[in-house]
Amino acid sequence: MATETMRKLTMARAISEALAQEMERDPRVLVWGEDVGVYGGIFGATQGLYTRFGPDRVIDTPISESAFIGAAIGASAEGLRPVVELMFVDFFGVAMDQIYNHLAKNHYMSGGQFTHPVVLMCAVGGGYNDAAQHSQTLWGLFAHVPGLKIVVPSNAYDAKGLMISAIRDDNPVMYFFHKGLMGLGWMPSDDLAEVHVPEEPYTIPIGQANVVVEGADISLVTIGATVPRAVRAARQLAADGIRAEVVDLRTLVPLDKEAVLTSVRKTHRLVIIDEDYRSFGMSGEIAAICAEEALDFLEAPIRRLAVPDVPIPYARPLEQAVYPSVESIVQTARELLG
Amino acid sequence: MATETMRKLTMARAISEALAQEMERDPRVLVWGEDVGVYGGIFGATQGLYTRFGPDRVIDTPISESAFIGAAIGASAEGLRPVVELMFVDFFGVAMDQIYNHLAKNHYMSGGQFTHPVVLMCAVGGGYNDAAQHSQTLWGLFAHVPGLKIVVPSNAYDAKGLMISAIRDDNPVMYFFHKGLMGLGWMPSDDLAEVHVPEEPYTIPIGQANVVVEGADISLVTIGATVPRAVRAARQLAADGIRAEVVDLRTLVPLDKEAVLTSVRKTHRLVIIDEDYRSFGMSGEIAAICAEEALDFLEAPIRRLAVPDVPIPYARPLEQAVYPSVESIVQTARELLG
Amino acid sequence: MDTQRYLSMYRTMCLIRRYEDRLAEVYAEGKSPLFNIAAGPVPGEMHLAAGQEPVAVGVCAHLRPDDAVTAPHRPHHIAIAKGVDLKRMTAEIFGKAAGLSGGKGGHMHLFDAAAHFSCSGIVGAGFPPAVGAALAFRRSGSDRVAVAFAGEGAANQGTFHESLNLAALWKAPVVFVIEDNHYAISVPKGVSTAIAQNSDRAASYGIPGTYVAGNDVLAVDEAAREAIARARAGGGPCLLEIDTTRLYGHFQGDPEVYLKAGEKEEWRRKDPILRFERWLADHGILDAEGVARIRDEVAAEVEEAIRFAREAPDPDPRSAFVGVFAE
Amino acid sequence: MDTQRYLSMYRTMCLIRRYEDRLAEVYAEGKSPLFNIAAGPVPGEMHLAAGQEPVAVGVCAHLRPDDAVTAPHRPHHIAIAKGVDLKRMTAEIFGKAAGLSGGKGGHMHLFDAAAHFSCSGIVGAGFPPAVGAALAFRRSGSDRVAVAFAGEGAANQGTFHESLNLAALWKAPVVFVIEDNHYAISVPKGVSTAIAQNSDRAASYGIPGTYVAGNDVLAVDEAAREAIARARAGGGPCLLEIDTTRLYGHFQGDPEVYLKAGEKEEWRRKDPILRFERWLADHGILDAEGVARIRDEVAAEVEEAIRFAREAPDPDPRSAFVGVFAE
Ligand SMILES: Cc1ncc(C[n+]2csc(CCOP(=O)(O)OP(=O)(O)O)c2C)c(N)n1
Ligand SMILES: Cc1ncc(C[n+]2csc(CCOP(=O)(O)OP(=O)(O)O)c2C)c(N)n1
Ligand SMILES: [Mg+2]
Ligand SMILES: [Mg+2]
Repeated sequence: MATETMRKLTMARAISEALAQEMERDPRVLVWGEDVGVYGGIFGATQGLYTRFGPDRVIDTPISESAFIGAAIGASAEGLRPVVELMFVDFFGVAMDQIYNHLAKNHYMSGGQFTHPVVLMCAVGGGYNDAAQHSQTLWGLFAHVPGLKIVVPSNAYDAKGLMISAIRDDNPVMYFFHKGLMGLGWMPSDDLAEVHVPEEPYTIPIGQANVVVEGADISLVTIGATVPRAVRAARQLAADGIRAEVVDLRTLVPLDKEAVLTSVRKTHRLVIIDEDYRSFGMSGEIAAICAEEALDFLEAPIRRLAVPDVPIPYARPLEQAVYPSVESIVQTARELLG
Repeated sequence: MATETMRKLTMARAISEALAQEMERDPRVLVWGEDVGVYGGIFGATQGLYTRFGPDRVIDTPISESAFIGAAIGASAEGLRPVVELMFVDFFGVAMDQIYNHLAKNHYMSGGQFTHPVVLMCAVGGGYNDAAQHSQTLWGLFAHVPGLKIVVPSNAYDAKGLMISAIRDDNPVMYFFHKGLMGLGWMPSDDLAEVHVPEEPYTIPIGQANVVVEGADISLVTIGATVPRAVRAARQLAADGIRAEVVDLRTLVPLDKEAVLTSVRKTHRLVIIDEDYRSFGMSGEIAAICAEEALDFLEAPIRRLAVPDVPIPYARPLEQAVYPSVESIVQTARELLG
Repeated sequence: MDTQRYLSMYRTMCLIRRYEDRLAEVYAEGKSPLFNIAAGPVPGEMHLAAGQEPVAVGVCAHLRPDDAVTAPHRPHHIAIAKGVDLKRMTAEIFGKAAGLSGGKGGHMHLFDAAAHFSCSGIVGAGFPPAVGAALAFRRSGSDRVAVAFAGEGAANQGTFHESLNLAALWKAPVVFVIEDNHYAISVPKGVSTAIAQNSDRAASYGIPGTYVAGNDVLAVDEAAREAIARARAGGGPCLLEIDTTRLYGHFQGDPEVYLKAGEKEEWRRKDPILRFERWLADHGILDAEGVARIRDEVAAEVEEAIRFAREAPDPDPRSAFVGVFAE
Repeated sequence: MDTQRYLSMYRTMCLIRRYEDRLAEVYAEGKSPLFNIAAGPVPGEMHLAAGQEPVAVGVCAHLRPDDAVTAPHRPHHIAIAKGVDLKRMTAEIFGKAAGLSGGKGGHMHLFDAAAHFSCSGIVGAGFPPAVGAALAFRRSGSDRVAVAFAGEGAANQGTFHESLNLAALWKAPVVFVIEDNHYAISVPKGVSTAIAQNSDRAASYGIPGTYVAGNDVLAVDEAAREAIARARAGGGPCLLEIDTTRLYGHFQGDPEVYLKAGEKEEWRRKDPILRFERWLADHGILDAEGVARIRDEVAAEVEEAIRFAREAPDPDPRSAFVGVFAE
């Protein structure tokens, strides 16, 4: 248990600390991307690294995502362990071929000869009205194509441990940090994400979900910034006597199926909450797994809360209407139990 | 009913006929892409068009997919109705930003001011050992992002009607033709795809599934080249006295949910067959819809047959191991009813 | 000398400047004491173009309403110079129902079909659509042209290369305009671009390329006149790179730690509006009274737009769920 | 004159030619009477590089095993010249367990870690990884270099532009080699490329660019010597474009309707191997007997590789399901 004197960090600090410690430990770790140097990363993920490690290891790139992400393929094949920042996940479309056809597939296509220890980190999510091209999460899309591990921390503790694991992993890992959890000061951030973070390096296994609230009546399965929202919803539901269980998936690939199934077999009711688009994505996959392997346990239809297949609109009332909220989680859970 | 003398066409011919008829009818319709001119399209989709309409309307492009797909955005905004070929869907990664962030979103982002009547057609699928970068279907990924209609014909009749609908649609339509259905001569093609095609232009509504085999015992829901495979499976199952229903979705966006639900509510059993990657895609979405809206009708767990989240391997025995086959459909259906 | 033309250009520059300065203030509302990007009447990122007026005004002075323009994430100056409706644009930036897109687009996604103006928040994304619009114009036999605006950082995106090559092959009437404000967020041009001037890259496509130095609206006017006339006359695409400066940060809230000492002050000293004002005075086109009148006029126009936007109703939340597809 | 070097280059050219000619035959097995791409011992697409030997051999003559190479969809000549294991490469093309990738990769996805050789079926995709490999080399303080090979069609892909710019900024020891065989499938260079020579595009990145005419291995040898020496010595990247010809279709089964009359015959007449053979004879380096001996040797080597591949066992189907991630 964290004591009063235990150090809390924002998620941004936890990430940059993880990077600094790994760079210290392993000279093969380099960071590159747009504005990762002097600026410290638009979302602060690389804060302090440039001063500490200099321009040879923390490299500002041109706006050439295909080239600098693709460069990580050759660099990792030849001994480096790059951490590359794609500033917003929304920009993936200019570089997707290098990501999904090469970085992700080369290990398999080469029969295991080539490995690509690359972390591709990017900001996801909305909540501050950055509209259709700067507010997406899109993790379902990356989880759909084989060869990429997908990591989405929901708090600073996980952020550090998962980043260290990602860097030490010999596979390409996409590391999604949610802007609304980073604790940036200039952007709203859920304070549930700012938690105790040990100073020393530690790892969290990639592929292990975390039951953040235990409960027996209904499972709330989610990831990223909707984890704290689900926790708040669970607290509200507790006031009604509804014991909701909150499962933080933490990683989508590998997916901790057993954690989901265990929870659903216990609670018999499932709400999936996803900040990505609703259709053909994460929420469908989780539902399908339960329909395959826990059908007889389900006592109510599965419910999904996700962005309703529209581009993220700009205006505040419109944006708020499309994201899952504490209220919509509470209401959906009540309906399912009602 | 088709008579003996009724004309059958290959799917490739049906597509090029649809294009020719629409180009005849509407001078705003242009075709561009790599090798669509003299060559007639690598998969014959534009055969004969160059001779008939000349280089001003059938335009060979450089290997610059972002530029020539993005050009369709501006061209359609200014009155043209381009049909653009992306040779293989596998190449989408070099042009995805233009597709999903602009072509797909501009209508919404502009509050309806801009419309983009663009057909983006591409070849999908494997079965001839073209390996990891030339054998994918990837439709789940495009269906995940809002703003693109997704069309996947399973036979020549549908191919023509859906192409004409796609061209006349004021929205961006991704039109996926499966290489293994095109009737190309130089590549194996399922002869169930070569059917009667009327000479005159006709449309098929985008968003309407087709029950190609009726049955009461189990639903086989699928799309594209696995439709004929499901039909063959249904025939084999019929010999065992199992009446399988085969639902050809025909389009993924809009998705004909009701057709799926109606079938499942009748048969109480569901196998989803998908040539795309298994996880976070079409098969999950269909399963989720049933878990949401037909849970009480399901008498057995949902089953999914799809590419098991590996890149498509090259060697014949490996490739065959990853695609859904008639045998695997039959076997899965038997298991579910066993 | 076409006095009216110069006055009109000056007026548009003043309008842009006033707009950006006022938007900076409006944007700051509700965001203090601690800057909070999500708060206030205008949330989200805000990229202002004060200082870059010569580019937008010098180029758009040669455009007609039926010419097409694609603009990047920093779009206001171009939108205004292209004749986008100021009230509806402002309402859009405020996220209101009366906005150009009913509040769905926002500051980086301004669309005005009437002005043939569109926008993208993705760097380098405006090049290909401009080529396509130009193809449509050429095919229709008209003399309409398309102009793609983008920053110097955007010229290292693959779309730049692909689009210039395609435009050259298609002899498309499109002018590519690179606004060289020396930085892409924090990254100076020398770190992003292997040569000094993107205009030299025109040679890779066999098209003319011109660098316009000095952030000088008259120089831009000259260069754009030639470029656009050539495109209209069927002479095909060309590339202009225009030296300019941004007087605000990359976005509002930018700590600007990356600037060299004195750089910003130098840009301010060389304010292109003040220089143009002096030139107009020197040529007897405008006196102090004229300056004051124009500044008052544009201030009123901006206030009216802001008032319109402030008072406009919020969009119905349900409108978020519709409009993905045209019926 | 380094006789042994020239003989070795000649021998590699002969090996490549023999390989491609025999592969054309093997590929045709089981595919008649009607050509069926999925049938026979080698299914899938097949892009042969006969005629393009000067590029691969002239460049790779200057490479060491520890230098990295990225190759495109037409990779055999480059793989052979780079020293990829011929038997295991052939087994891979046959889809066998003994193949480089155990049959998972195939003809367009040849990988040989020992030879630092990799491959992609996506046009233009090899540029960025080569820049990254070169960065790793520069950082490690070694004098290793990377070479990215691609067709002239690939030079219009955005990755070309982005990668050359990045390589120039990073002073990465990478040589970009464009094989100009005049066609991208059916599209002639003039329809895909707005200028005559991609090598002129080097100026856009402030790096040297050289066009090597004549599909002449000696000229390639010269140009590559300089380019690679410069990169090794810390002189940064450069661009070579090399005139060449492909003697087969784009892929096997290509109807080649797009070729100009007599074009193929002309290419055949100017066969680069025969020309080099004549040069070697003229310089007293090789006589008819030597030619015969080398041709026999390479024929035997190719047959051995094909026999190895034919006789190798199929992969276990279950191997398809593993190996996505490294443990
Ligand atoms: C493809 C893509 N990459 C990165 C970004 C993030 N980004 C937004 S503006 C910007 C800098 C653009 O620089 P420049 O093109 O010079 O335009 P300026 O901001 O200076 O006007 C960057 C990197 C983006 N929006 N799109
Ligand atoms: C991004 C991408 N677009 C299109 C293709 C299809 N394609 C394969 S090879 C080829 C032509 C390549 O031409 P070039 O680069 O000149 O190489 P060559 O085949 O002449 O050796 C095309 C268009 C592809 N593989 N990848
Ligand atoms: Mg700039
Ligand atoms: Mg070529």
